[in-house]
Amino acid sequence: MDRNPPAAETAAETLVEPGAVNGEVQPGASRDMSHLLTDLEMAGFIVNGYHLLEPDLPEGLNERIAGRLDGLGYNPGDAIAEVVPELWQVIEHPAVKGALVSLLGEDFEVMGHRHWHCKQPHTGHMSWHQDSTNNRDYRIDRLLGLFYPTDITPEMGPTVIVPGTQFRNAPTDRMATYSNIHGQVPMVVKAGTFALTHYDLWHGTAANRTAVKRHMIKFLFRRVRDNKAPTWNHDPDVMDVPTAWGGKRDDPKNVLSFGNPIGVGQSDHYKERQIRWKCWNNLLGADDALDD
Amino acid sequence: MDRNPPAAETAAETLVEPGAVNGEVQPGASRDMSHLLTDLEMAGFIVNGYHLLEPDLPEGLNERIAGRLDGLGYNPGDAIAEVVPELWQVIEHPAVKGALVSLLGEDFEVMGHRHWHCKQPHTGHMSWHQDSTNNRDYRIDRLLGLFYPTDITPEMGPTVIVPGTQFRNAPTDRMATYSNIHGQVPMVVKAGTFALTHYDLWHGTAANRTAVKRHMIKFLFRRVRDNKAPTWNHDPDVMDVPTAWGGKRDDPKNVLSFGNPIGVGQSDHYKERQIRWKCWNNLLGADDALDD
Amino acid sequence: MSSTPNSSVRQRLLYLHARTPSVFSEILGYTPVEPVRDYRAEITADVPDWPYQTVHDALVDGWQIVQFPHQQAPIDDRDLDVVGYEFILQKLEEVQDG
Amino acid sequence: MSSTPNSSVRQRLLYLHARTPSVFSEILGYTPVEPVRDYRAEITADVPDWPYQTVHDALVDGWQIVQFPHQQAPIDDRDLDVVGYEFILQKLEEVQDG
Repeated sequence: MDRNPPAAETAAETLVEPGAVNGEVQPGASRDMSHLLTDLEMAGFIVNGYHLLEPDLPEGLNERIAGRLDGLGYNPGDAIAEVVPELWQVIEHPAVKGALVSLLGEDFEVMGHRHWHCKQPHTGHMSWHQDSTNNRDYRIDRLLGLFYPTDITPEMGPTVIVPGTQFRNAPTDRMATYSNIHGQVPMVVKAGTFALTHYDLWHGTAANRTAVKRHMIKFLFRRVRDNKAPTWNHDPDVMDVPTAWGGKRDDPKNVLSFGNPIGVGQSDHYKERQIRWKCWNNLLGADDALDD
Repeated sequence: MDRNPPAAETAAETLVEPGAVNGEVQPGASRDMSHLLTDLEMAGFIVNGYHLLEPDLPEGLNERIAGRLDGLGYNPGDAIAEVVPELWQVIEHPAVKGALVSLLGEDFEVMGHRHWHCKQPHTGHMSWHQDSTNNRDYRIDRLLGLFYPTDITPEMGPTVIVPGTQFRNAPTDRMATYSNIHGQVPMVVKAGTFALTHYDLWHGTAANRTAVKRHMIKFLFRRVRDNKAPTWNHDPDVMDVPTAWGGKRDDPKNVLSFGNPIGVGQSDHYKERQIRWKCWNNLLGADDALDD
Repeated sequence: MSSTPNSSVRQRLLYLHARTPSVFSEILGYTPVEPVRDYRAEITADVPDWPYQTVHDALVDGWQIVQFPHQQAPIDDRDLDVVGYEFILQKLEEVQDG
Repeated sequence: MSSTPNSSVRQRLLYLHARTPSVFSEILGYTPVEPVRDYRAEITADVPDWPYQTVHDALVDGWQIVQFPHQQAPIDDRDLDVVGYEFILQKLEEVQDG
């Protein structure tokens, strides 16, 4: 085990090294449709680049995890789930698994990298970044899972994400002149929240102005292969609705076409729309039919 | 039907969505040469990116269309031609069809998207834009049709276009710092005018400083296949004229070579000329002979 | 932090799009930006007379160029992009809102 | 070269990321940089009200643009890069530390 010194929020890095992934491949999940995402949730993820889950975890689990982390005198790096084995109950919760199957396919992989992000009391903000080099693709092939075992207040240094930034060719250096961005979303969440975010989504951290440690455990998941068919709770007729040129836009088709979470300009909006439809078609397993 | 609230000139959007086009393919138009464009008109379109038609519509048709639009309390989006079925008499007028056959081939398609642009009284200008992402190509493959059922005065908020901008790699964002441009043309037109514009032509709208609504109905047309032969009223000998180095330039060859509607610089002019000749040759059906 | 007493000096802007990167070439686009509330540069149906024919004319009238067109931008002698070459000029002047 | 006697004038900066290259388009990003010791621009969980909705609003308030977004940067109408178009503005003012 790799015993790291206690760390404030260290530069959030993910080492992507071919062959070094000691992940566990998930056996084909049973098709318990009740935990799969809906078309609307899938469309929302494609547009926003994140999805929040509040799995009904066993009584006391959050407190046990938070307690262990509060008492942990070093950062075990990738071994955090061995040091705090209760974390597996989160990863293996049917709601978490259902969302992962929906987004990454039935044989998604839990990658070997994970990290306890302990935001120490009275520490400053962390700028916008991606965890590695820009990985831009219209496919959904890699996700971060952010687990918060305690309630997170705005003062505790929440992760902050910028919805819809996941398709941008914008390596971390290019985010350096930004602070607050219109439409950014702080992860001010309830204990037990599991946030799935697109790997390329812009994220940062507000300052922790409190006297308590803010815990977040980050997991990394990846798609193993392209879909041949939808792996979520898909209605084949879902797109048979009128285009809402100015009307109600709360169905998957119109969310994909008109969603604009941070209010970007027309050119960007049209470009996003094209990428979203490519992503959606790829997830449907219809990619063969498209030329790229 | 999708009932939208009344809209001022909404962001002019075209949803481009594979497989979702519910267009009607036109049966091969009869070759009534009298309604086809001439070589000079074709050359003018290639240079300027627009062509104005004043079809002889049935007595009272414009007034009936304008009256219906004046009384319409919502924007039906793509369904405007169902709500105002008289519009089909415009689209199917031999002069309109002849121009469309000339520019887009005999089996051109009337696409499913159309939109009533009602410019409300006392509303501001709309900046230069294209209706979707830049679609640049030397081929003529998509046209907008703008129908004005009333006389349009300069004060009523006419559409304004910039001739010759259709071949530019200039997405909407790149037009954002421009207001008036040398050679721009306001669509100050007579009732019943049908303006065909290249899809990528820069266009905007002046402010409506009057107390009346300005109506424009936009249609979208597309080419289905490349020409194998000219589909307009073509004279095979039309290019057998001398090059007018400084002389009279009102024949198709010299219009294509020397036309410079907004007075761009030499480099741009030469580049435009090359694209125009590629376009012309493509329309002749001679594209096989070219390597692209 | 206190602002200076001379707070009424504002930056007037003028976007000129010239035929070439030379200040002596004719302008194809003329867009003034006045730093007063509710001002908007807008497309008009009646095109007014422009006071300058070239960027140089504007220099003569006291405008200062604060951004020049970028000659080192990628260029392809077959490709066309925007109309003209963008010069951005300023005048720093005492301006009061209407 | 001697420094000016008026050495307390400092450059305040304001990074504004606008929806389009037009100064009239809404801003999507607002990042002030104050030239005082220990100042840091930071991401906050409670997003404050921004005093300006557009770059033009900042011009009206006396800010001056010192860098405009580069219109001639390579562009591909299928590719997305950063959020908004970056304008950098300044005010030159007498500023005291703490």
